[in-house]
Amino acid sequence: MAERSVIEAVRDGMSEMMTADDRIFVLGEDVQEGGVFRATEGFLDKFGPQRVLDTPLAEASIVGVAIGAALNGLRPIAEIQFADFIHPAMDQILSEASRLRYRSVGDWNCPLVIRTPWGGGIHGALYHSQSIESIYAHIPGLKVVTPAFPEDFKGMIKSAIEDPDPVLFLEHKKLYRSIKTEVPDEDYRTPIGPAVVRREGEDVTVFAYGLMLHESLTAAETLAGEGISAEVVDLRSLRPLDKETILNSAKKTGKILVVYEDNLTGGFGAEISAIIAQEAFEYLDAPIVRLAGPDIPTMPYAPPLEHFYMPDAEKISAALRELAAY
Amino acid sequence: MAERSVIEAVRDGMSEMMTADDRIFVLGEDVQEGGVFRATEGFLDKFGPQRVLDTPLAEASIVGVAIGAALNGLRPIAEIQFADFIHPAMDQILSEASRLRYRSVGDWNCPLVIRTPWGGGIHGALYHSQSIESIYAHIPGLKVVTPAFPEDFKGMIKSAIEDPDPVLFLEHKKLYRSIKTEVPDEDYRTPIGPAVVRREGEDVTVFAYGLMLHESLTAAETLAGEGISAEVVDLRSLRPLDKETILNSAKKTGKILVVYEDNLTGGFGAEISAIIAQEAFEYLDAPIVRLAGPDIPTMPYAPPLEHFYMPDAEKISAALRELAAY
Amino acid sequence: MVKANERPARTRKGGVASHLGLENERLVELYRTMLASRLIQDRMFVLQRQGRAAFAITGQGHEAAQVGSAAALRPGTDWVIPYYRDVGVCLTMGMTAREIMLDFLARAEGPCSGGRQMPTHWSKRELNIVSGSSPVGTQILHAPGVAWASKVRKEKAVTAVYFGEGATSTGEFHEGLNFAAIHKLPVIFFCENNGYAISEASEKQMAVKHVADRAKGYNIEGIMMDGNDLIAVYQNMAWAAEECRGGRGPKLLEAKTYRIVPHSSDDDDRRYRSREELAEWMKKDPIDRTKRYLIEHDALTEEQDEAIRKEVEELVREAVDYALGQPMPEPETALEHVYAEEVS
Amino acid sequence: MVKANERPARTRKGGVASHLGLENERLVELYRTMLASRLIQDRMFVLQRQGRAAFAITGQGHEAAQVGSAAALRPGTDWVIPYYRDVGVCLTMGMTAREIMLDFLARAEGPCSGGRQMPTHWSKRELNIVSGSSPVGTQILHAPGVAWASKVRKEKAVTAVYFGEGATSTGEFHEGLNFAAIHKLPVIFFCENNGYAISEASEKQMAVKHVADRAKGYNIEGIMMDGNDLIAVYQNMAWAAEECRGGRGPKLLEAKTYRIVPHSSDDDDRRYRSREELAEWMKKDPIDRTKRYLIEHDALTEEQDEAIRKEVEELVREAVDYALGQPMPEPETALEHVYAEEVS
Ligand SMILES: Cc1ncc(C[n+]2csc(CCOP(=O)(O)OP(=O)(O)O)c2C)c(N)n1
Ligand SMILES: Cc1ncc(C[n+]2csc(CCOP(=O)(O)OP(=O)(O)O)c2C)c(N)n1
Ligand SMILES: [Mg+2]
Ligand SMILES: [Mg+2]
Repeated sequence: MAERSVIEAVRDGMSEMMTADDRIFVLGEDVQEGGVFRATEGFLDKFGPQRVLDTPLAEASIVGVAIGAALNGLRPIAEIQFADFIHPAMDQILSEASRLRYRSVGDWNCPLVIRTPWGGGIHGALYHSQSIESIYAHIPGLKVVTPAFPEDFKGMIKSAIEDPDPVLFLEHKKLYRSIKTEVPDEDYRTPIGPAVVRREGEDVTVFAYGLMLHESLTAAETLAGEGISAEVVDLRSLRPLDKETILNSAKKTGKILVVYEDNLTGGFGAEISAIIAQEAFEYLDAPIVRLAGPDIPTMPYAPPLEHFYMPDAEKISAALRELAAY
Repeated sequence: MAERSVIEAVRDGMSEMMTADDRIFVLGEDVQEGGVFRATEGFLDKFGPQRVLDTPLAEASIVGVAIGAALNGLRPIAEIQFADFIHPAMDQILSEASRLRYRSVGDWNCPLVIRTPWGGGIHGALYHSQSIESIYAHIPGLKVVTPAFPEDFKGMIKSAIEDPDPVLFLEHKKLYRSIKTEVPDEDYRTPIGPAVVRREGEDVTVFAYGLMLHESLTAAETLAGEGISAEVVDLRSLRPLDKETILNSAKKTGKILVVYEDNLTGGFGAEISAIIAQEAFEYLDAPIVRLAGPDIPTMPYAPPLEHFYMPDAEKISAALRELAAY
Repeated sequence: MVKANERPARTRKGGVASHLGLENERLVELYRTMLASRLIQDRMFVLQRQGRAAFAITGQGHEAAQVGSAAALRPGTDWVIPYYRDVGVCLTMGMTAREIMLDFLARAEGPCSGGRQMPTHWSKRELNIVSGSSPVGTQILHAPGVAWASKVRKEKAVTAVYFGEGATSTGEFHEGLNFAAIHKLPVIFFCENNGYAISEASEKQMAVKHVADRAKGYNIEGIMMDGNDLIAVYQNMAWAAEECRGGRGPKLLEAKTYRIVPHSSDDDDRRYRSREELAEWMKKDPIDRTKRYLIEHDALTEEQDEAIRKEVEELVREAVDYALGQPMPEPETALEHVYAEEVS
Repeated sequence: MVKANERPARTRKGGVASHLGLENERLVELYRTMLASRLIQDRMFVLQRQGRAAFAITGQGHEAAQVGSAAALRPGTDWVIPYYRDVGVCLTMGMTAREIMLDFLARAEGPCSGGRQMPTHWSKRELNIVSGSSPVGTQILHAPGVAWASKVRKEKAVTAVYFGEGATSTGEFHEGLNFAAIHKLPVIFFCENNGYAISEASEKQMAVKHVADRAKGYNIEGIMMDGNDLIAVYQNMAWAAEECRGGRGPKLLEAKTYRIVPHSSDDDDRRYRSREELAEWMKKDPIDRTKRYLIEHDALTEEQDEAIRKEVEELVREAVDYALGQPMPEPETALEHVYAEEVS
């Protein structure tokens, strides 16, 4: 086992897969020079310009061309430089990639990975901080993952590349260099689908993913010192969603906090609440609480505003205390 | 009071506003010849080609150009021919129209109406049937309305045109000609925001909008004959959302059915469930049930498949019976 | 209005033996395909009016453009990305009348979508016919992707993507041509310019006179042709395909034509175009024109034509009867094929 | 590489009196604005390195293109839709150094966004400077909309929209030019072609040699110019503005230039371009070049230049000091201005 940062884990995962299978290639803006977050650093030398393809500045074409290549036998990994810039590719992702299998009754399929850095807390302001998972996790035919640990980033990027269907691979950019943990040496996969209980607890459950997962773990640690036992579930795959793990934990503690960084209203956490309110209702001991970003354009730049926006360990701890006391 | 169909109500509303204020103009594909659903029938003769602007086939530009015109003093009503084709304009709606006020701290604003026919049940198949409200009702800075009755269509299109902020005006296309009810003669407005209780009931509440509102009313009528009293709330404005009316009704009956036509997972109904599960928890007598379309690309063409997809009065009645018996 | 393009040096003078590589037999075969295309589509409208189909969108009038262009491609080797009007393209590439009718009538057995998509939303993997959707223009971006894969594997496959002139207004058109041009990909961008996008005349879509003029912004060749001239279309397409195979792609081809039917079964074209204009174009009907050409060049007799018509009519009748006898998909099958295996 | 454009018949020979409508005084004023632009941006990088700003994205090297073009517009009458590099455009249109520094330092008082947006995301309604975002290309679609409104009201306002050459790859570029061309709108599409989109050289964005060539696809004029030549830029822009006012718009203008700094404070440009290339372009620095021109034409002396520099340095120092003394926005103000009035 070696320590790896998130960005290293993504890079290693792609590099190992590309070494083993020359159908795999990356395309996107500035990928040849390594990419703005250095995810493809060294790839040009290792794999050459045909497998590390610098595209024009046109996101719809990045995804659209990747779809075409996937239909003709390649395994594209499309990089969208920031999740905030994926919107022009929405039509290609929703109308095309996610529906090719369905609309051809399985005759075609679209094995495509779209990687993109999302999330805030890095002074990225309105257009370098967005959460996009609620939009995409709503789309049948697409898979959406939001890992939080280097081990999962590496294991899930490999699963995503091997997946016969399109996968939106969301990388929280604040984790890239701030989280560095052990990653197995062998060639492993982390399956897309299962959630994982990161911390067992008895009194209350926190559901989170991405950066918020880490904030939740910090909060749970704080609360442990106060005699409150919080279970923390890592929703690392939003679509497919692991209802079983969610419901088991909800039933176990009966008190639920759903944390997400996106704007509150219509965020993906609403789905978690709704599932629990329908399927674990009898087990609930308290209202299902959501803690999320306020309903303002995500997210302003000046540090006081950004800090105001971001849910964090402190706010999570406060919400947990209130829930525990309910 | 005169009887008006939904499409007539929309047309009358626009026409009356355009007659009164020559800053208002419509733009979109085929609007000069009246539009594929005839919303602008007769407008070319009445208002001339500068106020009834046929655009190139390019949805991003329809919205983008409308934004520019709004910034320079006009009052555009952009028509997107089908909601399914709005995706290329996503970036303009989310990144531009909805954020202009916020990002300029109120210096700019963007008074823009985007009208588009949504929803299924008309053999429109995968690309002429989509529900798009969950994507857009999630966006701070945008308003999203989903009227169900001619009176509201007319009153809300007028409010939308006068609104200083961008409004996505969703017209369920199956209602265009199938619903014909009385519309006041005078020049009235229906405010954007308030929900309305369409039918009072005691045992259970149904929350719905668009076509599903009508299916829910039919179901409630059926159940009344069975001694079950269902309250039906018309969520005609999804953003802003009338939490007060929602919570009041939820608290009153304690049994909730949320109905929507969109795919279940991540649909806007999840937000309704989540709000109730957090803010009316103590009043609940049963799990919060959602009835929605299955998680498949919306929606297949062949009648057996389309029928399988669509929630309807029958399915709603069944769900209500179960809830009432809980 | 239509200036024949001069580019391919060969001309079509000189009689049957030199139809630019098209032997008499092949020409008659293409004529037969055009006829099949026409009759299938006419029948679609009838079926729609009879209430047997909810919707029809067809391309009567485009037959020379479609059949002539697809005839220059190699089925199963080259790739086609058609749009909704392309009955003639798909027939030429090997789809059968039966298959087309199965999909038109939303039958479970239909190879394109088994009743999931609207009619004439083509797909057949075996034939390298890429599945299409309804949003105009999205398919244009798939072409450089498909061609990129061919190029990377050093295959000599050509990718032809079809669309109307309205589609050239989309961002996708620009991004697709730009990408293909930068990488010199073997893509033929084939525009069936019928002068209208639903009700909008092409002057509302572009300030250039010809779609072919748009090629200049990408430093590629744009070729305009009489889209109702089967041989001219074939000639230009064969040239473009050769160019692509030789690494000198992409090309933008524009076939000027006209749809002699409304936009779709939902459309009333009298709202936006005159009956006189329609009548003018009816005189240029590509089926009649091809027939006249074949007869003039002794490639066809009236009797043979009669026989072909009968045969094609029979083919279409059989296809419709067969399809009508097949079941629509079972309701629960709606849940299948969202993912490779179902996930929760 | 850069060929000066010949279109405007006037030439710049003949000395100071005929700087194509630019009097000496005005020329010196523009030089002063270029200098202010440069010093402001240099200072931004310093402030960023000092940790006083999280991010900086600037356009040193683009000053002639920006100031020369904006100088041909009428502040408050014409409209500008700048992109992030356009310090020089905004200064010329009337924004002050103080205002720019307030926004750069995310101060509540900043007129562009009061600390909500990243630095250099321009906006000031009073000056007809439209608020901009970060996604490349979206602003291009606003230009025909703004111009449409001017045209409808029969105002003679020109709308100038700015962007880099990378932005010409976007669908928005195509749709924006297409729309403007169809309606002959008074829009100047002004491309600051600095040869790179972050690390990507322009050959990765287009198969044409010049952005100006893209104009051909819209049947509008595309003009290429030496973007480091203040007077050439002014000349072309003044001509384009006149054309627009006369109903002969839109125009696509391309100013060939170079950013002599990395893409942003996050970028290391040594990864993708040689120091030799940079050094070559340093020799063509538009500030030095303008100064030389002015001195050669007796419009400026070394002493006057010294005085101007001092004055501008003082201006920038004052602006920074002032801005640093102002507060950042209060946390709760983050909730304001989502809608006209707050809604639940
Ligand atoms: C993105 C999008 N916008 C609008 C439509 C509705 N629509 C369907 S076909 C059509 C016109 C297409 O015109 P053209 O590209 O010229 O092809 P033609 O139908 O004339 O063959 C329109 C506007 C659509 N399908 N997709
Ligand atoms: C839609 C979008 N994609 C990617 C980016 C990231 N990005 C910011 S600037 C830039 C390069 C822009 O190049 P160009 O248009 O030539 O302008 P320049 O920066 O060279 O002045 C990129 C890729 C973005 N802001 N928006
Ligand atoms: Mg057409
Ligand atoms: Mg550039």
